[in-house]
Amino acid sequence: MEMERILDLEGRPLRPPRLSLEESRVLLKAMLLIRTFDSRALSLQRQGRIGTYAPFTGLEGIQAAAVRSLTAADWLVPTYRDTGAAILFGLPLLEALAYWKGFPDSYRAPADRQILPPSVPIATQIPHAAGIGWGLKHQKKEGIVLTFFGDGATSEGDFHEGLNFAGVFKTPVVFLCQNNGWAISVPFHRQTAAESIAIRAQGYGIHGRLIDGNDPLMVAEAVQEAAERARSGEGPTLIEARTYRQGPHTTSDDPRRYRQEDPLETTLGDPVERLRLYLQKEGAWSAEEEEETLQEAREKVAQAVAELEALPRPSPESIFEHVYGAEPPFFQQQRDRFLATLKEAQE
Amino acid sequence: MEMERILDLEGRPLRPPRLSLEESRVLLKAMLLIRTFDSRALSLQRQGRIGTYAPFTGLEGIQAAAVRSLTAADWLVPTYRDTGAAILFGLPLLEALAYWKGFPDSYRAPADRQILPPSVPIATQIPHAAGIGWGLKHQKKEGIVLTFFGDGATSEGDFHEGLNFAGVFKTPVVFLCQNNGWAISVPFHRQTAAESIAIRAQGYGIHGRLIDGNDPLMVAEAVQEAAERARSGEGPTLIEARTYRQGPHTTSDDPRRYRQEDPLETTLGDPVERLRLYLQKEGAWSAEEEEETLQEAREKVAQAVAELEALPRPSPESIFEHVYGAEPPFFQQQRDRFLATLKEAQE
Amino acid sequence: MSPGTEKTLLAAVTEALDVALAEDPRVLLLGEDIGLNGGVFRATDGLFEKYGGERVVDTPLAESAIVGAAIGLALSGLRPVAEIQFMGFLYPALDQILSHVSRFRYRSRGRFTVPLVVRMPYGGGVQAPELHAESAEAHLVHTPGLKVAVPSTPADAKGLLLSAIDDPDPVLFLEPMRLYRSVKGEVPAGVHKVPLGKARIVREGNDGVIFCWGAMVPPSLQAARRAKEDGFDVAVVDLRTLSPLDRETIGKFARQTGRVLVVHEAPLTGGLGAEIVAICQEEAFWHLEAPPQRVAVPDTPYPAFAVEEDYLPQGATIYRALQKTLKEP
Amino acid sequence: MSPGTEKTLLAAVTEALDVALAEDPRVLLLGEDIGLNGGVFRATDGLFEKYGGERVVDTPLAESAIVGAAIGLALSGLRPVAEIQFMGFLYPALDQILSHVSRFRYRSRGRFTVPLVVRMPYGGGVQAPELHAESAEAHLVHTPGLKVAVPSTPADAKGLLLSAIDDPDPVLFLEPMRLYRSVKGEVPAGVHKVPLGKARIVREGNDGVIFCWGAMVPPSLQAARRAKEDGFDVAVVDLRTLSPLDRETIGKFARQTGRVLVVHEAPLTGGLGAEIVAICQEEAFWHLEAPPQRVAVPDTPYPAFAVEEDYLPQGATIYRALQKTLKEP
Ligand SMILES: Cc1ncc(C[n+]2csc(CCOP(=O)(O)OP(=O)(O)O)c2C)c(N)n1
Ligand SMILES: Cc1ncc(C[n+]2csc(CCOP(=O)(O)OP(=O)(O)O)c2C)c(N)n1
Ligand SMILES: [Mg+2]
Ligand SMILES: [Mg+2]
Repeated sequence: MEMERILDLEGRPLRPPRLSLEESRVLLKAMLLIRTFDSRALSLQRQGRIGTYAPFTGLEGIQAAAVRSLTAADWLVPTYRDTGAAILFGLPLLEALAYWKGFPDSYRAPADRQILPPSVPIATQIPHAAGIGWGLKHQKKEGIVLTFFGDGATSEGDFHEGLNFAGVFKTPVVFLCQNNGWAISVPFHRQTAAESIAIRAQGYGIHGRLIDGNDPLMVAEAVQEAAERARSGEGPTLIEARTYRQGPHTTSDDPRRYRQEDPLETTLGDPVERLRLYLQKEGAWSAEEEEETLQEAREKVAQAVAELEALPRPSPESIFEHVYGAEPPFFQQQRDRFLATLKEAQE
Repeated sequence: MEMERILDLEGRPLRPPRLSLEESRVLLKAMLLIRTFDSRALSLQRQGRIGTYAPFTGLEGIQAAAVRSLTAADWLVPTYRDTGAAILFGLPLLEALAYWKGFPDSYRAPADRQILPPSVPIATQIPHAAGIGWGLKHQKKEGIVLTFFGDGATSEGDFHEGLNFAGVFKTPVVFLCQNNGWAISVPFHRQTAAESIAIRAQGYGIHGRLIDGNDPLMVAEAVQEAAERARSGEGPTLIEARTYRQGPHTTSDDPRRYRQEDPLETTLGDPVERLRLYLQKEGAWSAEEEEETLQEAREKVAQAVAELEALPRPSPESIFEHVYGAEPPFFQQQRDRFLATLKEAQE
Repeated sequence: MSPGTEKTLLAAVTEALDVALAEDPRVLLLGEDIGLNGGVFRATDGLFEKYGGERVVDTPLAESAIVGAAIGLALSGLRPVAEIQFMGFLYPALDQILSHVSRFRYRSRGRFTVPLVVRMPYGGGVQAPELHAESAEAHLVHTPGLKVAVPSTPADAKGLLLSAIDDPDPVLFLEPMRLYRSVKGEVPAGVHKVPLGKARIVREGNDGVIFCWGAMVPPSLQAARRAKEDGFDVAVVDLRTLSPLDRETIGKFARQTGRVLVVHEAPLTGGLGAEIVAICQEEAFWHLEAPPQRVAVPDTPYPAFAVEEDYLPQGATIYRALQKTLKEP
Repeated sequence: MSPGTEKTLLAAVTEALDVALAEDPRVLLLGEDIGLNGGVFRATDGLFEKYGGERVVDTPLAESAIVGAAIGLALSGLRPVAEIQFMGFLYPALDQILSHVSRFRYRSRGRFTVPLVVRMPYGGGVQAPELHAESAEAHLVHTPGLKVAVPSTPADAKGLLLSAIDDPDPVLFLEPMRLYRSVKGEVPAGVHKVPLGKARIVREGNDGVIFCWGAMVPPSLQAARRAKEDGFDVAVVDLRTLSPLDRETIGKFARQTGRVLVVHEAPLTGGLGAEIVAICQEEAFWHLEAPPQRVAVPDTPYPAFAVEEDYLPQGATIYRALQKTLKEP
């Protein structure tokens, strides 16, 4: 399988892109917003103002290009790595930050946005995505599902079972593998002996594509085509987007222990850079615009950070909220006793 | 992927087989032995003399042809469906029958035969096979692993994880899928939207083959080649052997509920029949020989049945045997008390 | 409540599913061999024919995906009822159960909920192959956010299952395989619900109490009847819902009788018997006249079926234990 | 026993693995990121460099296959030590644990055995993301055929781990994440073994006893010290092996003190606390002067980390419970 690409590393189109220049500009702006968020979140973590954080530096192209195909009827099923996608699909910045600060009330999307909380156990969200798609189809509801996962996730049983279900029930789901070459310290060639993940699509009787994930125009087209297939009843698509993990796995990780130079860095470049070069060459992007966009992004993020830090410390009561739809009596009793003891103990 | 075959349905070779006539005769005899066992076990079950039984009628070709490539250094990792393979690799008939009678002491292979107890939870033995192969390779021990599983098993996460491990660690394992077209009542085309299971091999970077499982000569060659690959360090092979489930799933199953005519029956024929036709045409098999072989087989099986029925009812003590390598004190105490109470209660 | 008919527990399960499918278009059944085949025990017999393959759905052989996809179905607005063929085959789905089914409401702060029922036959005594006789309720009860129900009568099978399907939270529904066809009883027609969380008093008594569930109810009753011949009135309480446990009834009977026996067919150590004993401590310490006793299977894997009758608690072994409890000074 | 040095619990784990690799060529480590990266907690730090990639093996990201392949490695004659990155990620491997690891010896009548160790960090208190703070020991203890060990000191970490690797049966080895670096202590050099199945008396006392393990040992000790200020001598027993439980020591201290507290960081219902209370009933009923009490986390999923300190038992909450137990008439 050959990796598909539209823009080369210098941002030169190898064929005419489907996206208009204006669409591409919107895309770049979205990427700059989440890149700003990402780097701010990283520094908040370094300052001890939020907890462990999983950066998506270098994945802005995939995440921004993917969610632009979604509408309000659609579902986003993200992992810990996909904060950028969630934000661009409508998750408030404050909710995203509160999540990484370990606040129970967090990652809450607006009522008109179906964004699941991020899945932490690897690959387990893949059957959920298959099931949501199945449910939408069964109920003849509008809407498709977009789910993200990493290269490491493709080794888990749930990846396999979920994709096989999606194939059998022909569900409207886009399975988007962000193959960043690493699962923490394990390089892709140790994750599997297969040449690609995309090649597995035929093993599930579904459509598969291998694309350059650092080429935002390619991602945008591939996801849009997959979304169209899904919407028109042609079933699921597995897209493998090849990319490169620029930073550490999370802020708890020290990549110097296991990664020296990585050829991917030079063969894939940076998605923001590539799209910017393209737009600049087309005369559709200027340094002033960049500065304006960044300025706006920084303000938005700063505003969210201010709100975050104004939030009161979550109460112990929150521990007991949302366990049951209708609380059994034992549970109420347990809560009351627990909170009373805690209060006594803290006195 | 095209299904490979040597013998057509009338037993005519489409190309010269690798097996000599004498080897093919031995193979047919082996198939007749286990077919005799299988039909006797079925009738024992109908008479209430053993418990639920999973027949392998129609799989004699695969099972007999596969184990002929094994040596004493090798490992057999079977499921409930593979009693025929186990017997031909050396499991005493009595041990096989005692297993289906629910006796704790059963399915015990001779010391020079590495036959694992059959795996009942579907697909869970596949990672074990990968692990044994890895262990043999690690220790530079001679030996390869042969494991069986059905088409249904290929939908389980453990199939995927096990094959991916085998690919990464390049373990000497032959993964043999007996695709009999059904997982109880679920036909293959509802099990997966993929065209074949063999096609998945490339998704694990391993060798894959799609063969006619009712062609014993084809199975023999394919397994032998896979075993040779494994022995020479070339890693695992996934073989999908297409076959047809002639009987019910188990004696508890009533296939009339879900299966009418099945085209597979006519496109694949019967393995015993096909090999017999071949040998007859080659002048290497006679009616007398057939009768002699069957007579011998019936005697062997009858002998085992007689031994089975002479076995004493297993004791309650057996419940407590082989739980631990070194029994903790609580366990000894628990056993003593339990057995005492049981005795009192039964008085 | 309309007048009912005599039915097996199995038929009562089928009837509950039938009612649910008829009453609520959101209900969808999924599992292995539940369609044309009607399930390996025939619990879905006739439902595929009646409601079609879109609502009674055969899935590929993959338990983690059955539960995982059922989560998705529930999130999308449906009321899925998944069947796991035998409780031992819930194990591959435990990750989805422990990591997701039980936590979606919590994690999403009430926004995304999983009103899912997972049904499965459980327990021993029918001469089945390995791993076809598991009693793994303790794992589920120890998982916050799940409910666990176990009927022991046909009426309860129907009533609890309909409550489970209606419940806003995920319910694991364990059907005692041994009672599927061996127990018959009146089953109210139409929509019949038995509330989750309330034990059933099978038999009153002041001299002692047996707490039990599922297939352990009949032998426990047998033991209580034998004790009656010795002059003891022993209550039998069928807990019926294992999560949440009916602490009130457990406490009441422990106080009322002072002598407690718990019976289960899961291994002793870490089994639910321990929890019930602990609850008796907490609710009735000063009333206990003898150490609460646990009758359970020993701490071994479930043995090959030729010895399962010896392994499982029987009327006679329960009676022996009861005698000790009743005669403790 | 050679004189040791002061080490963290984490370093003691590393040292045990180092000793095992050096002493026994059959030992092989496998898991996610345990090679060059040395494990996400650095428990295997330096071992890849010292023993090579054939004996300290990074695997694909697949827990069921890690355990399943480790079974195969063990069957083939090796002594595999698998690392699961966090206890919450044991869940996808539970099928292999419950269906196979615990049953191979039984099923094969002693012929095929699985002398496997599965190590993993467990428990809360380090501000980790969701599912990184699970305490799922009860599931394992309820599984016959498994052993379960939990050290709370560096010396025990080394000694129990070496015993586990040497044991003929599978051992699940739970490492309290919170104590990895917060606890230091003398660790004997070379081969140092602590037998499985024996509790450690952390502190003697006749007025009450706290049974605890893992990261609950330090706050339990703190509570006992505070009780001392009130004039009570409270024993603290670190159970150290959760399966098999040291029934003898539990019974002895229950009888000796009559007042029992169990502390764990798993949810209350169906937690191991219940089993220990039940054992106290069975071994010490007539000696108990107050209802045995359980201090555990409430029956909710593990919450987001901003509230985990409130959620987890602390010295002060344990002390409150202890006061009640000690003052019961
Ligand atoms: C079931 C499970 N196992 C292990 C982990 C620990 N873990 C978190 S992220 C990660 C690597 C994931 O790699 P990949 O799927 O490639 O995604 P990436 O982080 O590179 O985006 C691991 C092992 C986990 N979260 N869940
Ligand atoms: C994990 C698990 N789920 C379900 C079952 C019940 N079951 C036994 S055999 C079977 C079908 C297996 O089909 P296949 O893999 O094609 O093998 P076959 O029996 O056709 O040889 C099922 C569902 C099981 N044994 N294990
Ligand atoms: Mg990755
Ligand atoms: Mg099959």
